[in-house]
Amino acid sequence: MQADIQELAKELGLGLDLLGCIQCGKCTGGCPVSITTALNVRFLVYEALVDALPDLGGMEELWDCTCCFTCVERCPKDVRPAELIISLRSQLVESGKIPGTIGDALMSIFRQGNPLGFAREDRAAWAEGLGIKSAREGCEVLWFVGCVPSYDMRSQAVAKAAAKVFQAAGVDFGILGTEETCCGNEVRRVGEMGLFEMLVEEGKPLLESVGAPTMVTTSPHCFNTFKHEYNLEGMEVLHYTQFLARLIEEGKLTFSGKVERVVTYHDPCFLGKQNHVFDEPRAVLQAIPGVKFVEMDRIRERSLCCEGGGGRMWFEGTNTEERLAFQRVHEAAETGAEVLAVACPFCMSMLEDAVKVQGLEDRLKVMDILELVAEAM
Amino acid sequence: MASAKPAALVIGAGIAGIQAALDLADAGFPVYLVEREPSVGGRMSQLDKTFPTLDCSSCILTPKMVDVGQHPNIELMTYSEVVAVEGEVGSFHVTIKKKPRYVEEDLCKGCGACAEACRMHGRVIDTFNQGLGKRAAIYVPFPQAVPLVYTIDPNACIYLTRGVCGKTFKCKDACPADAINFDQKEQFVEVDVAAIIVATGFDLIDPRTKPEFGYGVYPNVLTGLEFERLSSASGPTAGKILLNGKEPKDVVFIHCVGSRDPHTGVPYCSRICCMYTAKHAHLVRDKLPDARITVFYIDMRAFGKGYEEFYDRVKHEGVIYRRGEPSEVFKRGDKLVVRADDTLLRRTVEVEADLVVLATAVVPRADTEAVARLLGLERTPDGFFKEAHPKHCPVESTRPGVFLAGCCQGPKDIPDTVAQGKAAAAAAMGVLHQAMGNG
Amino acid sequence: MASRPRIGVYICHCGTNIAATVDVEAVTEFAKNLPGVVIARHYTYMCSEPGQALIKEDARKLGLNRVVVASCSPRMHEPTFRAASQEGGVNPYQFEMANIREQCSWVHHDRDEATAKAKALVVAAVAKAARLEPLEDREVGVTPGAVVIGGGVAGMVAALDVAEAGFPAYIVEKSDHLGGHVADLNRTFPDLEPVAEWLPGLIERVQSHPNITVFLNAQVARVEGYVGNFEVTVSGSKVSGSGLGEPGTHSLQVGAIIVATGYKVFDPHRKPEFGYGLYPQVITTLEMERRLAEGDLAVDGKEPEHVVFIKCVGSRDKQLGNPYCSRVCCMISAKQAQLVRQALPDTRVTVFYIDVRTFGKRGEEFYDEARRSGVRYRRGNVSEIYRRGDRVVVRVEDTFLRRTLEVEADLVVLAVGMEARQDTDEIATLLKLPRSADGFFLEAHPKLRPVDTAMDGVFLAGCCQGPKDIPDTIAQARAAAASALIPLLRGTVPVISETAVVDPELCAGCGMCVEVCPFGAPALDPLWGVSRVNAVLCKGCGACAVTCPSKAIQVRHFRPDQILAQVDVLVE
Amino acid sequence: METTEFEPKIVAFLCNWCTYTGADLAGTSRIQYPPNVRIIRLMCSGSVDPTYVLKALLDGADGVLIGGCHPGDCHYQSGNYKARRRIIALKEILKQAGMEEDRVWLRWISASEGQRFADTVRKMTEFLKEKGPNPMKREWAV
Repeated sequence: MQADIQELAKELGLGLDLLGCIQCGKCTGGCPVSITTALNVRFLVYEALVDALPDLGGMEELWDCTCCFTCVERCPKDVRPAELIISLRSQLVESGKIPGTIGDALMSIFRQGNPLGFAREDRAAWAEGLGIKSAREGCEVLWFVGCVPSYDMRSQAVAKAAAKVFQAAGVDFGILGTEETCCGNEVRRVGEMGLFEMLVEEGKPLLESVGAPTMVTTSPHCFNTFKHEYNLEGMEVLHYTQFLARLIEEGKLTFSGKVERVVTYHDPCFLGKQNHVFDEPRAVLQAIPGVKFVEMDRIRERSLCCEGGGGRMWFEGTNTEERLAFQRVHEAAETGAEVLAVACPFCMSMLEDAVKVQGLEDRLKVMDILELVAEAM
Repeated sequence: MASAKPAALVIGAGIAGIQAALDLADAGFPVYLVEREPSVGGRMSQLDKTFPTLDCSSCILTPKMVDVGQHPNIELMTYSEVVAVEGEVGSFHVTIKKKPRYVEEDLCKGCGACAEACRMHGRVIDTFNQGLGKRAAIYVPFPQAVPLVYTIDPNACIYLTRGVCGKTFKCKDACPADAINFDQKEQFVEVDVAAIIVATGFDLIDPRTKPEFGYGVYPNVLTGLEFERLSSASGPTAGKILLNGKEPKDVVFIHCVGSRDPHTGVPYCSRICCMYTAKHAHLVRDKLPDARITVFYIDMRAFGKGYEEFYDRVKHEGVIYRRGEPSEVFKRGDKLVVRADDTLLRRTVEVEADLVVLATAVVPRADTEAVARLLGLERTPDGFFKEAHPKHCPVESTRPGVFLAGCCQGPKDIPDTVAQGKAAAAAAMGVLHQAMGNG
Repeated sequence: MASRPRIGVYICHCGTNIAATVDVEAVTEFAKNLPGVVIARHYTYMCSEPGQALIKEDARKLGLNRVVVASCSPRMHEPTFRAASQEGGVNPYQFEMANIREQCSWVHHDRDEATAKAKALVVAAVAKAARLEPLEDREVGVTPGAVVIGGGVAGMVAALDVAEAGFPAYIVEKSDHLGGHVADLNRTFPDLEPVAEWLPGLIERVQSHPNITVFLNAQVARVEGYVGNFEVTVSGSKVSGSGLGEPGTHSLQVGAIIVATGYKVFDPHRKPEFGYGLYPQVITTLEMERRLAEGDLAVDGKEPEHVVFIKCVGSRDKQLGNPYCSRVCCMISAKQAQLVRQALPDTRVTVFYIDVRTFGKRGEEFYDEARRSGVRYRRGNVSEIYRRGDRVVVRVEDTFLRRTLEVEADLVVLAVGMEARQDTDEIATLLKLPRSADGFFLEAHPKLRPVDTAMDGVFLAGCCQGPKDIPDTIAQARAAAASALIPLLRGTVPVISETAVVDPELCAGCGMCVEVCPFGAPALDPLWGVSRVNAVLCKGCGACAVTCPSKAIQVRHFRPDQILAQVDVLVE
Repeated sequence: METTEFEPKIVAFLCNWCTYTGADLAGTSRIQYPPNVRIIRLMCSGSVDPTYVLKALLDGADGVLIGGCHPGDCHYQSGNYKARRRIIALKEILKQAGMEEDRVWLRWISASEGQRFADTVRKMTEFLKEKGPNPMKREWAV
């Protein structure tokens, strides 16, 4: 029954407003995967409304949703359609009907505090010798590094760049080291509400105990969940692009070098569409001496999703056609940019793969904004 | 009447005519308000609640009805018809036929003893209640009627149809005021007016013209207006939604029955059905919290002030809106089945129902052609009276000095009808002003 | 002074509106034993003729001198029952109402609680009624004439009706010309009549009418007075036979004010997904009007192969705070789509819609004609627009096909909705006009008083009250004129009787009431040294009564003992 | 405990033009709220005499709500500003006399804010339930 699904969503703490839907299709029309997969969220809402939902078990396309929330952002009736998908996923999780790779990631988070299958003890290995203090010693800024930057080799470079930049700007910061545990943003979005609750229960007191007035995250995904779903007290949550923009404005971050390159920027969904942080990343890029900043066509509210969110890092998707990231790197290349700047570890991974597969390595390099900033120090 | 100024004639005392008459009378002009039914009030008096505020219809209408009955500048002529109009703008000469009520208006106290006594008590189809109840041959259409005077239905009264009613007139014996007078004859009254406002209202299409919906075959297929009476506190079930004494569990509403349908001769949109159906769905939800309510629609036309918001509210009350115009209604066991292509599901669905309510099209009154001839008016292809210009002269008719108010010009909801009634009054005020020699 | 109270109490069922939640019989029985109550009854509809007859008959037979009706809000039926009381020989001001519907049966579910509350409200009403004194109805003369704020179609039509009935009408238009938004249109639906064929004529009728004065580049600077006698100060230029006069200040004495300030066109920059302002191919319906008028539909010098219309831009949108339908966009799109087909028969035209709302007279037929002319209607709310080569791509789900499409187009027309004008705040403040939740001006009653406002003598015309097409605007403008003409034609208006009055025995002549009154009603009598109230100026707000240190000045009908009597019984 | 059963009595002085109409709108919109409030209609919030409020509190009201038009919207130009000044002064006096000034609420609620009216009554009822019965009752004082 429609009422049951609405009730379930409410219990899960989701703002889904199923009954407000007028079936206009704005959600599906904007859904990045609606052309390449069978997922049609507008139709799912309709099936839920008229009690015609089929057996969910066979609906593999439910895992195609990247949780970019374009549908939520655009729905004129504030229905929050993506949250229906999350509700339905939670039912599948309950009954154990989830793709194996997602199951593995969840198990790894439960056991090791990260989805990548690495050991908890190794979480801070990347930081050795960099002179980064433990947040436990007390700090102004708690830097939440995140799982991918902690373990993934490519992203570790970004983490190191961050450390360099923060230090240069004289920021009093610390990290949680091996105590740091997955934020659970994707956990919640794949519908594993129990595990997410557990992460919040353990994470919230840990983060608050640091006593830092500010937390800065490397990933927009961590930023999103901390900001909206942790209800952290006495702590302002910032994405690093916001933090850097502030440092630049306050004159604390200055550049001695130059980056003589043409750069374009890809808005991460969890930073842009979902949190409306559009200007700060651009301000940071434009502050870097030498950078010639160019824009692609589909930016800001109309940015194209890289398909890395909502659990898609761990699930290939049913898509048989071209990946959106492929399209995206061509768009970037067409602007004449040499660097496609990103501000999210997932975007980094998806877009860098795409550059390789599309044979654009000679023309286009994917770099995190942090790396460009570090290069100009 | 109190005033010596030039007078206006208003034909039809539904809300459009009532509003026009009150505005003219309040401005000091004498008004003849002619209504063919025994009471003023028109369609609005048959409604239960009104959208989107859910004000009860009689709560907001009754005081206006009382006002026209008591206004010193209004001469109210109910149970009367205009039979001739001569002259031109500024000096119309109008003949009005007063039909015999067989009850003296100034004697009747409206006590109802006659109806209790009538041999036909409980045996005559109650048209005000859309045939859902029975009344006597002597009746008032509804308890708040203005004037509260009984009328003998000449087609139902045993004496008037057969010339004899037992040994003695039961009604006459029962009347404490000695108001009943079978010797009444029709009377003709002639009046001079400077302007005329036509507010003759509308009819609803007979849903039997759409036989696929089974109206007239299945007693639990009702029209929207029948539903209003069923839901109304003053209706035959005292406001309880009961069919054969049972509460329906599954209720289905069907939009556009006849409307937007050149096939039935109604190519236009009836403008009110989307919203009154939303209101009906709300009323069912209010009275039967567990009912399963489905509305089949083609386009949801919630265009007025606060309407889209009301539609949103009704959806939040758990009313299921399905896009598709049902193709047929049939019976399966105890239940009706509504068969439709759900065009969003892209599947033909069968929805079971205990009650099906048809949102029937608003059509011109059956006698529109006769009235047009009588008043010298033209009609638009849809059959309604033609305005002088659809855009900038929406209340002027094609005959100078004759103005249009309300649904006789085309379907309208109540606020638009009231606005148009007032607009017609404003137009008439100009004519009346000129007629005072100020032109 | 006041006679011994003989009170009749009447409890209304309001069908089932009250009776379903409140035990009306229990309340009636309860009321019978209240002090001063001679009779208590309940009835289905107290506002009906038989309901009112109950009051009249009881009043005469039992010699009632006070009446209490417990039913709906006094804002609804106080005049009705005051009149009924008067006909029964009871002074209409010795009537009191208990609001047991809007403020009881409709807001509470629990029958016991609602009944208890209804009883309390009845006690309070009875307590107040017992202390009410008889008052006289009062009337004042009316200054003939009306000010119409706004010179669009609504304002002009309303002014003409006022003028035709023989009264001066003053149009105060903000811009430098009459005609409003309609002047920007090319042709109107559903007849496709060129605006140029009728609007200039209307403007000419207005400008040449001996009873109409037009002010351009003008604003209302100040409003004083009340229904029947307003003084409106206008700053702007008066139009006379010789043209536009010098800017200046004009003081207008009128009996009524019609507000016809119109609407604001939605700014599509607020829907960033459409790329308006970014892509030259994306325009609004208003810009399309101009292009159609100029016969120039080319984009980059080329005839468009595909023109797409997008509806509901800025309407039916909760996220933007515009939950309402703008009422005209479906017809405007149908019109423009047809005109494109006529002008460029080889051009494909697609309209994307959610619901087609062609409800007006000849509206559905017009929609039919649009489809027959080859305009393709597809159901789906466009989600975004982006560039592909020289063209733009419209990304949308066709909800019938159940497929997301990337439709290439050369011209995209956004059917922008209507919004309330925020620059009317000043007028709203001057006239004390409340707004409804959607931002448009609030009418006195959505059903039966669609052009009246909370302010007596101030009326609404056209889209300032909510979106409307031209015929509906004209009908409403004329309706506003009818409302304004009533006091003008009558020559008098009733004014409140519940004014302040001074007890000279108690008045110490301190003058605090004179200072506090915003209307200049009280003044110190130089001879006696006490305050006196000019009842014509007094509006009964009660500011003086609270301020008076010796409680010498009080407002009739809201005297302290009358209020405290209610407090007394309500907290018991 | 007695407090769980306690149903506070609220006396509301509402201005005719805004808040009273807003309360009516809550009714026509069928927005439910606790039945603890008893409304007295006045023409303007500026005519609420502090003695009315005191009398209500001393006679046993657990809370007093004064409702007026939003700043700038007063039907009588400035009555609501006068009310605000007066109620602030009254609350100050209550405080100094050791009485609970937070039992007196002044709120701006317009004619179109039916929901806000209902919410205000709900919040005030909950607040007073939490707070317990009014100790200033005359019976207690005498």
